[in-house]
Amino acid sequence: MKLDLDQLRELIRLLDESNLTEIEVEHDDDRIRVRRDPAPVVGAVTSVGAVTSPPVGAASTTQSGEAPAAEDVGNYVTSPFVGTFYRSPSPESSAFIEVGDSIAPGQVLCIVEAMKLMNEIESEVSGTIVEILIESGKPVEYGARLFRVETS
Amino acid sequence: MKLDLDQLRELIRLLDESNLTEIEVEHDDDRIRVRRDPAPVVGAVTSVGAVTSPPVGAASTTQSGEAPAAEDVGNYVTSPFVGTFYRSPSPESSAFIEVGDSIAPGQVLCIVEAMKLMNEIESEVSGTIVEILIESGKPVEYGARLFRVETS
Amino acid sequence: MFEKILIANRGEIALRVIRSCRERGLRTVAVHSEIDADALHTRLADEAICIGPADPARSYLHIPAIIAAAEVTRADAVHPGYGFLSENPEFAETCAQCGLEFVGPLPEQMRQWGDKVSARALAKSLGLSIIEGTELIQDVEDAVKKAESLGFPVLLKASGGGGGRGMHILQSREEVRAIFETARAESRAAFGSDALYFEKFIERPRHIEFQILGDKHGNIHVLGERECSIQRRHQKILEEAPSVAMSDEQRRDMSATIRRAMSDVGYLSAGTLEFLLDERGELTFLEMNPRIQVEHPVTELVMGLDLVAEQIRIADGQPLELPEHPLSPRGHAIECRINAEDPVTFAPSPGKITELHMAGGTGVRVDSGVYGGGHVPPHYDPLIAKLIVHAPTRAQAIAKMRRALSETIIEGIRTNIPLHQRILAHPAFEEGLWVH
Amino acid sequence: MFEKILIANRGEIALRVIRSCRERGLRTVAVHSEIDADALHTRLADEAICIGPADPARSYLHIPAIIAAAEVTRADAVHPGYGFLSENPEFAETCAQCGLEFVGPLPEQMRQWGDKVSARALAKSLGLSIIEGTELIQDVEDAVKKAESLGFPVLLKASGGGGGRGMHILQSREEVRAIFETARAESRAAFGSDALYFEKFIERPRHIEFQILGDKHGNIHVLGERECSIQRRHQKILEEAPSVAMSDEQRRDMSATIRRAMSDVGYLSAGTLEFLLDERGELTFLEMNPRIQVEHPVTELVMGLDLVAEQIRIADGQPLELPEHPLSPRGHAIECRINAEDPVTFAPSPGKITELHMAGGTGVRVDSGVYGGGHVPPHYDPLIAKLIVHAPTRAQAIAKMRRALSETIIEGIRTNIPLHQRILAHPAFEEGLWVH
Repeated sequence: MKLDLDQLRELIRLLDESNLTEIEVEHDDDRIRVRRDPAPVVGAVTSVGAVTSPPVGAASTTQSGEAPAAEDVGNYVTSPFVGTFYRSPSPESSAFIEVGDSIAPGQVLCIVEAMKLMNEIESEVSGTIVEILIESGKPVEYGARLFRVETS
Repeated sequence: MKLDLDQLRELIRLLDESNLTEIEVEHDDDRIRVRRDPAPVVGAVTSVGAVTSPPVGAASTTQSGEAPAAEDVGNYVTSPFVGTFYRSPSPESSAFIEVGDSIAPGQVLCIVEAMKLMNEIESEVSGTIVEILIESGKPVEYGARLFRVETS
Repeated sequence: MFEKILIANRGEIALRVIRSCRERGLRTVAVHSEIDADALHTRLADEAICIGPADPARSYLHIPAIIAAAEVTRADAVHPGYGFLSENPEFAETCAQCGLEFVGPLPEQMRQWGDKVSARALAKSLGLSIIEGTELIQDVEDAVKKAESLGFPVLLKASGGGGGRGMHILQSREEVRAIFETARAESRAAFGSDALYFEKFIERPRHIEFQILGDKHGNIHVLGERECSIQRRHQKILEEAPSVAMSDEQRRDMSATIRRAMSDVGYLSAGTLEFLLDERGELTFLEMNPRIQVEHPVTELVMGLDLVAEQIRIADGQPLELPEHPLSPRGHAIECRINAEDPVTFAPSPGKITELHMAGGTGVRVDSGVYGGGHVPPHYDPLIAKLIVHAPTRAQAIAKMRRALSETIIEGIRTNIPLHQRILAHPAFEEGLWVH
Repeated sequence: MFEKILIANRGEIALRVIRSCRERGLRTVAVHSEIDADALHTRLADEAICIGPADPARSYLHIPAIIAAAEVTRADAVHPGYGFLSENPEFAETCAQCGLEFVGPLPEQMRQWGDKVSARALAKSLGLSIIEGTELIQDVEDAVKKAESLGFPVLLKASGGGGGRGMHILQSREEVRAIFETARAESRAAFGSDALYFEKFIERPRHIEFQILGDKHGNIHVLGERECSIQRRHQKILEEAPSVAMSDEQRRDMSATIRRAMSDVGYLSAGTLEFLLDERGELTFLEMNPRIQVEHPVTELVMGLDLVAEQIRIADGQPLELPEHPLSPRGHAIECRINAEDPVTFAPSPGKITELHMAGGTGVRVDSGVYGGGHVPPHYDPLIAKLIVHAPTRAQAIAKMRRALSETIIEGIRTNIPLHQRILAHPAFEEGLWVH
């Protein structure tokens, strides 16, 4: 192995100047990793191909401040405000949507009640409902994930 | 290995601006990963070429808890205790050693006075005095570097 | 009796409210923006609800989100802290309409005191000396006329302004002509109103404020004064209680006057009457802040009470349980506001706090809103902590604050601690003189 | 007058001493081991000197290094804190020989009180009730005879022991025979002496201690009691002042008795007389600690004084300036010792503190020796901080301590905070009953 020390120094300098703790570069059979502070505790993260998706639903996907774990990657409809989540317009009527249903932009997916107002949440994308993540009648906070969808 | 530093800087900037802790990009056989702040634990950062030297002088080299910078790597005679450093046995006499002098194990290099006792500090190695780091008559703490030596 | 209180704020004041609630067995709900998901108030409240993105207009200032958060958590009352919605009468009204007790004055009281011109008129009618001033100014010619009749130097003020914003010191009719239209446009942009007026400019005034509490049973207590003369660009940075410039007699007289005045209007909850003290020792009313103040801890320390707990008791309909006779200050207290900002340029300095040690030991109180390892987001007030000391004498309090500042370690961001150290080391400050 | 004090200690007590010095304009010198190069006391003292490697025997316990550090920094006096060299009469003597004032009792007083048997005899001669006990035991047969004449259960104690080490509760002559030789060997190994004796074992005693101060002018002050009954394996973990078990009358009587006794021997500096309080309300003398104690802050809060500052004034030859009549405790104070240890296994938990928020707000005092971003080394006492609260009543102090514990964030290491929370939540503790 031939070590390009100048390149390595450059990498170290970059790391030092930044807030990072690690830089890893791999090319062909070469791999360089420089790291600061100590070993990892939280297991790593974004798997290859974790492409950021366009926002879905009335609000953007949650930005919880942490990189999403591999299994969390996907498209979600999130709550645009704090309130109570309802899957149907009234206790007697049936749910707006069920798992497996196709959805289209503008289609009502659920209601979030806040300050006695029933706010209909509409889809902004076309796709299929994969999972319903909140029980009807439960409180939701801003950005709470309501539905997981597979966009088409 | 060819490193695209601009691309790397851009990645670092992206990470710094975000709330993420890691970005990894893979393309063909190239892979770049930058990471921030995942973990605690204690670990040393051993820079290339920072070879640990054998202890020199009456005490070991300082262990300040930080990895020595590249320019600090070398052999030092350190003070084995707190006291006042003297280069000669009395104000009238000449110094035990000067820069450029050869030294041998057991040779007296200086005096550190503590509790009215004059403690002679002897060399444990053979070599040459490269630098005298403390002015005569000044206080020194435990582990303070007194002389830099080139061992032979 | 309240069981759960929602705190419509963040930072040190949110934690301050959590403390008083928790010591009394009240449950707390924190509301937070997305960027505050790991903030101290979010972590330490019994419940936490995300109410919007980092932008305060869409979170901490967004009334429907806060009310909805109170609804889903079944809170009994809302404490607004200071800043954000604390002086917004519509918010107080909305709380009332939704069956939530607002911890603060009545909405009409907030309106009465919120506008500076009507506040001045009200104070005057209640027997408080007000600073010589004019009616609202019509136009630039009217401005010249009014300024001359008042006598230069004059202070041109925006009726809707506050916190030192929207003010200009003018020395001559030429300056009036030069600045008037600009000031009007500024006021319109900043406060949504171009109502301007003049006040007599008092040179080298001390800034003295009196803390009051009123309950729903008509009791008013005046809890002594604070001196807040150390300011930077009209922003307070260091406050103390009592003021070296107030004699016991003057304090007693002023307290009686203020108590009468506030009893007449049936003032509710905590409030602060701000005055200027001129070099002849005259106190003139400046404004009324109908909320808890940043600097309330210095009063708490010298008076030995918990103002936030009293606010909550008052909102809950309980009578004040303070001694009938005015309390006397015990010892001396000083507060330093620690801001995340460059101590020289005063530019905000958000970021991750990599190392943290807040001062401790005897007579030191820390009210902070950050933790070591946490982040200071760039979106909010740079006030990250308050260092407050209490000692038997002012000289001892100064020595203690110097000591407290010297042992405070905050790394990763810059703070104004060096500025405080310069103030505390200033001989004029030590002598209690006016320090610019 | 002293100008510079060297602190021969580390951690929270070193910072505690720095605080009292700095508030009085005294310069401070920290000594530190190599691993403590970035420790809080090293960072916050005016000067810092590395005196040796991490091993305490070669640094904080190494008398020549500490004396040399005082010499090169030209310190006037040495404060030993607690632990390390604080009860070492040779160290105090060496200080005196080198012209350094030792902040503590005279060497002969340290010797008098350091040995438990001679301390018991001295206390008895001074009119203090001592626990029924025996002379030193000759051999196993003598042990059986002495134990039977005292009556089981008995406590077998090492004369040189302390801090709960070197003690065995024995219920029968068989147990005496079984354990005696082992205990003798243990004592020899641990304390360098195999002198053993018996004491009557008091079941479910309260641990009560009285704080005293004596100056070089013959003044002795007794500053009330602390209750330290909450212990784990004879190690105190939570202390309070005053004790619920002491009446005003009993406190007054005991204070007068102790004051007389300590005046007779001319005791110098701070000291603590420890007693057991049995279920009949009798106080029996246990031992005397001739130094500042870990739990001294609870006395400071209820008595309104600074014990470390008084120690320094005393060493400097100044007279005590406390009221002639005994002080009465004001309010109630509780201290929780926060240790870096697993709350279940009690294994030490050193490491880097990644997140830190110490409790703040009214009535909370923090005496800590660590900072967020810093390291807790494995070589020393696991005590990293003391959380101390002061409130008008014991119930309010308990509520405040629960609140303070709930808002303390220490991540990266484990602490005994959950243990304190269990104690504070225990109904028996709330009622002031003896809690095991």
